[in-house]
Amino acid sequence: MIGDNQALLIMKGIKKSFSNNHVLKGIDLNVKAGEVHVLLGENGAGKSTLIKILTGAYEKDEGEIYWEGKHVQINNPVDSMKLGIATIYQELNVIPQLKVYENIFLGRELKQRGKASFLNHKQMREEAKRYLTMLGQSPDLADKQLSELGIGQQQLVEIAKALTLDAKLIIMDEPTASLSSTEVEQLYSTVEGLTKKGIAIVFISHRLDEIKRMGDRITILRDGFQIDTLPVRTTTTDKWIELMVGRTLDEKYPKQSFVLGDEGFRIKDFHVKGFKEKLNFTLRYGEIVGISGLVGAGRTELARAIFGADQKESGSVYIDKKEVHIKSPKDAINAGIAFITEDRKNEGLLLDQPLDFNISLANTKMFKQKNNLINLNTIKKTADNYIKELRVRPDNIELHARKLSGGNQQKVVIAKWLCTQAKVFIFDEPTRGIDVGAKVEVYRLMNQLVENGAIVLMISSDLPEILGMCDRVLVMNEGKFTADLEIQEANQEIIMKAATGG
Amino acid sequence: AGCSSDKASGGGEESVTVVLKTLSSPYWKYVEAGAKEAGKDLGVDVNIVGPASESQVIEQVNMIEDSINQMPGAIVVSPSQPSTVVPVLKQATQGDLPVLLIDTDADFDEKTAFIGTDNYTAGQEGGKLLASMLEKGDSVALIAGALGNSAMDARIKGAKEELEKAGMKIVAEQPADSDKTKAMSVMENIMQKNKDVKGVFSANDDMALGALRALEGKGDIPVIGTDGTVEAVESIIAGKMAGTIAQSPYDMGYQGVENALKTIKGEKIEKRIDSGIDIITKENAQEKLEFLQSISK
Amino acid sequence: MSEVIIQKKPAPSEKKSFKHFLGKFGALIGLIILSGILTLLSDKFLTVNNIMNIARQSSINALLALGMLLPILTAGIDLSVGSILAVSIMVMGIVSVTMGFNPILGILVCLLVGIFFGWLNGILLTKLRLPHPFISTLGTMNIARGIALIITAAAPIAGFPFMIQFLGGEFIGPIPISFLLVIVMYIIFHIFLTRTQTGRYIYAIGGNKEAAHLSGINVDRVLIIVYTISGFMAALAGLVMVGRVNSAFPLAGLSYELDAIAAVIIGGASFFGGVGTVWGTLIGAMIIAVLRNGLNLLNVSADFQMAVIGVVIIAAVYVDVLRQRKSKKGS
Amino acid sequence: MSEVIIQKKPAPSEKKSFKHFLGKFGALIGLIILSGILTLLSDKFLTVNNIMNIARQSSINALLALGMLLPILTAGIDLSVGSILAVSIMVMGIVSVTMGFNPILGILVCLLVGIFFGWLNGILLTKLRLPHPFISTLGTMNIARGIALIITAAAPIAGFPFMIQFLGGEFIGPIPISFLLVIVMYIIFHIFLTRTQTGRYIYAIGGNKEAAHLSGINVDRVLIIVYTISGFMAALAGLVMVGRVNSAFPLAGLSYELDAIAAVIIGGASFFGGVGTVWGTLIGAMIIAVLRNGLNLLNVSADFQMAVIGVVIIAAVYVDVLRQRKSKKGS
Ligand SMILES: Nc1ncnc2c1ncn2[C@@H]1O[C@H](COP(=O)(O)OP(=O)(O)OP(=O)(O)O)[C@@H](O)[C@H]1O
Ligand SMILES: Nc1ncnc2c1ncn2[C@@H]1O[C@H](COP(=O)(O)OP(=O)(O)OP(=O)(O)O)[C@@H](O)[C@H]1O
Ligand SMILES: [Mg+2]
Ligand SMILES: [Mg+2]
Repeated sequence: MIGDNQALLIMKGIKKSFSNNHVLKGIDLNVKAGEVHVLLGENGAGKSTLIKILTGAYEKDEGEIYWEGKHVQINNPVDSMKLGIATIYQELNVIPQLKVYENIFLGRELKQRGKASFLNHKQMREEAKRYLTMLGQSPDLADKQLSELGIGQQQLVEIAKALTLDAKLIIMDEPTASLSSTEVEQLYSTVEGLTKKGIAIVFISHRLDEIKRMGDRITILRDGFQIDTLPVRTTTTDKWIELMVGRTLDEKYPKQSFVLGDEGFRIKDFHVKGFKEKLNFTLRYGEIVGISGLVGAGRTELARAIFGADQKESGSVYIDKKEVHIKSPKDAINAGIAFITEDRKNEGLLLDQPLDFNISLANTKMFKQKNNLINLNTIKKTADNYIKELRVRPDNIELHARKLSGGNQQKVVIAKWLCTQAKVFIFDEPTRGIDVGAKVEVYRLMNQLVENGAIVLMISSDLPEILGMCDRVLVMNEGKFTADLEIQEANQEIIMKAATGG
Repeated sequence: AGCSSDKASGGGEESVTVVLKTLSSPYWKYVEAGAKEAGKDLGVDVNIVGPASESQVIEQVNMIEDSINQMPGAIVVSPSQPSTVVPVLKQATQGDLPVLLIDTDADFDEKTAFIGTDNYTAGQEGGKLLASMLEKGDSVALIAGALGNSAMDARIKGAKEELEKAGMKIVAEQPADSDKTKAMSVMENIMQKNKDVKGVFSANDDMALGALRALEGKGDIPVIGTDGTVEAVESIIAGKMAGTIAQSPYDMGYQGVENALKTIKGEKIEKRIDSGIDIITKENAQEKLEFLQSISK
Repeated sequence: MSEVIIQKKPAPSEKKSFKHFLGKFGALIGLIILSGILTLLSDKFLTVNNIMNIARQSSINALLALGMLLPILTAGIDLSVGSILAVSIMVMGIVSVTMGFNPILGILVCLLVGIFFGWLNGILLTKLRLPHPFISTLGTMNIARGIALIITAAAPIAGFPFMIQFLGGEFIGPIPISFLLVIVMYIIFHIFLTRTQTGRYIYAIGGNKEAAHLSGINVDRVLIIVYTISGFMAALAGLVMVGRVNSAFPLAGLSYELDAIAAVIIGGASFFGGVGTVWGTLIGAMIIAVLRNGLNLLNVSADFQMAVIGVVIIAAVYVDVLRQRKSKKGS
Repeated sequence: MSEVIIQKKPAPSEKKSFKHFLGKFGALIGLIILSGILTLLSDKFLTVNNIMNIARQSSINALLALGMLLPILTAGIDLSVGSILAVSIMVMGIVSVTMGFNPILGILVCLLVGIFFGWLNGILLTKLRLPHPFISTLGTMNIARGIALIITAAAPIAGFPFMIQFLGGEFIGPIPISFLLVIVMYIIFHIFLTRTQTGRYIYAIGGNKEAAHLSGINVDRVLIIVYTISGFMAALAGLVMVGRVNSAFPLAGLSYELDAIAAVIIGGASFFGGVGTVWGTLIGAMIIAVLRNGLNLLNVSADFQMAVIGVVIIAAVYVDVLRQRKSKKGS
């Protein structure tokens, strides 16, 4: 394949290590114009690192890059942009203080004709609206302050940003991790339009169904090596998984059913600021309940209000039929609630603290000795257990969270909340960015939690996951529930219909 | 003599260390010039140190400590906050190191001598001078330094007493942190309220010059400063500032070193030496200026 | 992130745009209240004469604060402005008074010295990769002040030619030229910050440096520009100061950085970068100047002045906090 | 099981742990280099006498910096420490000298005043929701200094009883008690920050306030504790100062906040919070003290001292930057 004169991009023998961690041990990649080239690999396999080398965000140790047949040096992000490479990084790179349209044109602002030094805000706003509409968003979004947006919408802004750059190659590092199916559909058609114009896409995702749908070729990374590059259409997902993790997966959704028990958790006449209706639902022991909906439906807001992160307007929360009064996350945790937040970077992790610090954070008092000092050894041991159980790589609890790959960071957030030994677990997009193998571990953990008498509520934009793991699904649209379905009576269409308000 | 000519450490019998309140203002530069000149005239090593500003009190104590550590023949100190230097100076005299104070006295019995004039007297002279230019019952404004700067506070106190004794009305007393620009603003603001101010006393010349600037074109309002800096004297010659009270900083520096050397040699000296006060007005300004220029080439 | 608002916002109405205005210049209410109180307490406060006084007195800090806004917008700080001011005017004094060169040359040299030290701050921060501008500008603060003292042996320089005194000392009618300069500079900075690419990059870097870098922004270049401008503004403020007091002295501008930073923060900018406007900064500078003026007018005794300044700083900002909280509740 | 073999990390070897050590206290290299140079330049530098001098001279700033570390760890700042120091010792002077009460009562009152003003900072920040501690502590800085001036009509107080002078003035053998106090306090703070719940929460809040809040941390409570401790340390530093100079004066501690902040930052803490250690801070304080002492020993003139201090501050931090860069490259 290499040396193929069709190739837009060739990366040859790329090596990179961080300290003693040899991440890339000689990767070859070639991307043709007009194709969707998928990168697949476990969390920490080095996908994002490879991308960052290509964009000039990281310096490679060894290897060569050819662009349209010419050997190129890429030293910083500007170099790669000049070549025509646009990138959507895994971690959102937005400026919260700027407007949406300013974010979209960041780094390549439009200038006024004639007065070259002044910006043309009007034109940028118009263009931004065009791109947002193309992605199925309301054009009003363009004038919002970015910090007002949820993670999903921020992701869409990033996509719009990449589209404005007149690129020959667009890299998308897990663009769909926080999008729901509607937005993903929009993305599919956008991508289709792009490839028709001969634009190449490098696409990273852990959602196999969407790879199947969109991808042309797939390159699989494992253990720092490029294992294989295959055509997507003629190979099976099982094959990919085998190449990726070195074994076959028995089942992607290890759903276990338990005897349905008593009521364990309930919200009554719960009024969240800005919602049009008061909400009610009940969770029972032995079941996993999912909440589905479009980006911005208000699922996260509901969870935050329950958890005391935002002030609710009115309403009450019951655990085991007893009312609990929650005014702050502290109250919630004391009442036995855990809330796995969707935004790991801003709401979950202390990026500059080691993993054990992060994991013990929500339950520090558990590690107090008799003399009130914290027992650092117990923390280390406990953290080490979780890290092993969730297969965090590298499994070094002294590493700062910043140095982990996105998926591994997500696992650390989960570990932090498991460590609280709570009674009620609210998971908000828990498997965001987690690879197929590790997802199974997370699902098993959920089963285990339910088995051990915990209540599990899972907010997810990943429909197959909802259908695969939940016993019941609530669907939300614009701050109200539009459906409450037993899983047997639910399918993609029904949920989507309810999610869009119909 | 001569046994220790280690330049870097600067210690030794025949050396005198002078620790001033600061070295970054004209007034203290004159003290420094006097001390240096004395060193040259008398053939003695003189090390002159001082913190970056008068408010760095503990820094000055540290400097005294470090100086003592180098074992000079005698130490001459001008304390920023008189009481603060007492413990460390006691330590020095216990080690038989003679201590002389200049400019500002401290309540410290073991000192060999104090050379200077006190600021309170300087303030009184300033007050008298200003009063002599005004009529009984006139309104007067006072521009003070940063509150808590004891030298400035004493000057204001002295001036205020004399002015009140002479029947003047003090209509404003405001701080300007020894900053010329701030003094100008403060004076402007005072004039908003008290258009009838007939005279101004300022605790130093910098502030006096700032106040003067604010009074330009407001009629003939005498401004009296304190210190006798070149800039002030030039202003007096030009007929702008009315006068200033000079505390002979150069003489203090010179006499400080001179007497320190005498002490080292075992001569007996007076415990209190008055370095004198100059009242500078238009009459004697020119000759004063020539002197100042001769010492700060 | 935490203030997620789901409600559809109403069409931009009159009411909204006034709110918007206050949102931008929240400290304005503090300034109005403060001025109101002073008007009641002193009949001299609200006179043309006194207002021109305040305008003139605020100008040095207003210019320094405007320069300071830029580093703060990038989540940095510039401690060296007071020292840069001093070294710039001392050099100018040497050139145009001691050495007697053309005053225009003096002014040019003054501004160039400011630009140089500002640029040095930028270089230290970006090329030496010092961890935070607190370090680099603390270093420069000492170096510049040291040089100001060394080159003149701590002596002041007076007797500047008219041309140099023009900016800081003259008037057009009752209006001080220094205040006109302030207004012009604020307008220029407003346009610079809102309408030019570099201006927007300053906000972007303050908001998320990493994202700015990955978006292809040359972060180092922008930071160097930012500190250079701050140095330039310090020299310009020095020029006004010299015009005002007709002399240059090496301790000029001592600890002025605190007032400048206070003006910027009172004006609503955030230390964490990305948030702040020139108009807020102007209001911050005015609050400080009005306060000082009022204390003098009321002849508040020196010891009480400090305490009152402290209380008013807190109160002025608290008014803004209350307003924001209320407007959040109301929406 | 997956076949991914992540290289087994080597057992913590000598080399690694030394690197680890330097990583934690990077500024140490700067201190060593600086001391080396001074030893070469002055034969008085490396003497027991002089080292004890440095130990004593550094103690006030070391205590203030230790207090300052806490706000900085939470991404805050405390500008009021110098003023709190002043008001605490003036009140102590009034109680134990002017009014002649028992010295123990004087010491208690001194510390309580510090605690009160620190607590006030915390309350202003959290309950009034002022946007940044720069504002609240700038306010308190003025208020506390004003009170220090008012209550004594700006006059200094001297003649403290022995018990009060004990901490700052006495020795055990050649070792100043003030330095022993410093060591004890640093050890206590080390344990506090690394081994207690509140200590860890301080890092968490500085690292990510939102995440800390969502992890059930009562952020306000921790911040109030942080500023209260900083106030307490200011009073304690004041106690040492009074012992050292046997007097209290209302301008004591003027602009000490700058040195304290510099010590913390030179010691490797980050203004953005969450990063910093007590030992780094101690080294930062020592660098400043050694530098000042060395310049005095070398008789560097005051104006040059300023410039040299500026250069050394930058150089000391730059050494650490170089080391970090090298260790990143080399690994
Ligand atoms: N800045 C860094 N410093 C040190 N190690 C790093 C850094 N960035 C990444 N790594 C390490 O490099 C490895 C690969 O990370 P990378 O982010 O490329 O993985 P990934 O394949 O994108 O995983 P994911 O699917 O979780 O996003 C991980 O082991 C990670 O710990
Ligand atoms: N009707 C709406 N119009 C515009 N924006 C909206 C609307 N509803 C919600 N949003 C935006 O969506 C976000 C709130 O959604 P929230 O995060 O609670 O939803 P979610 O269902 O969890 O989706 P996400 O996947 O984005 O987290 C806010 O940023 C809000 O501004
Ligand atoms: Mg990744
Ligand atoms: Mg959500």
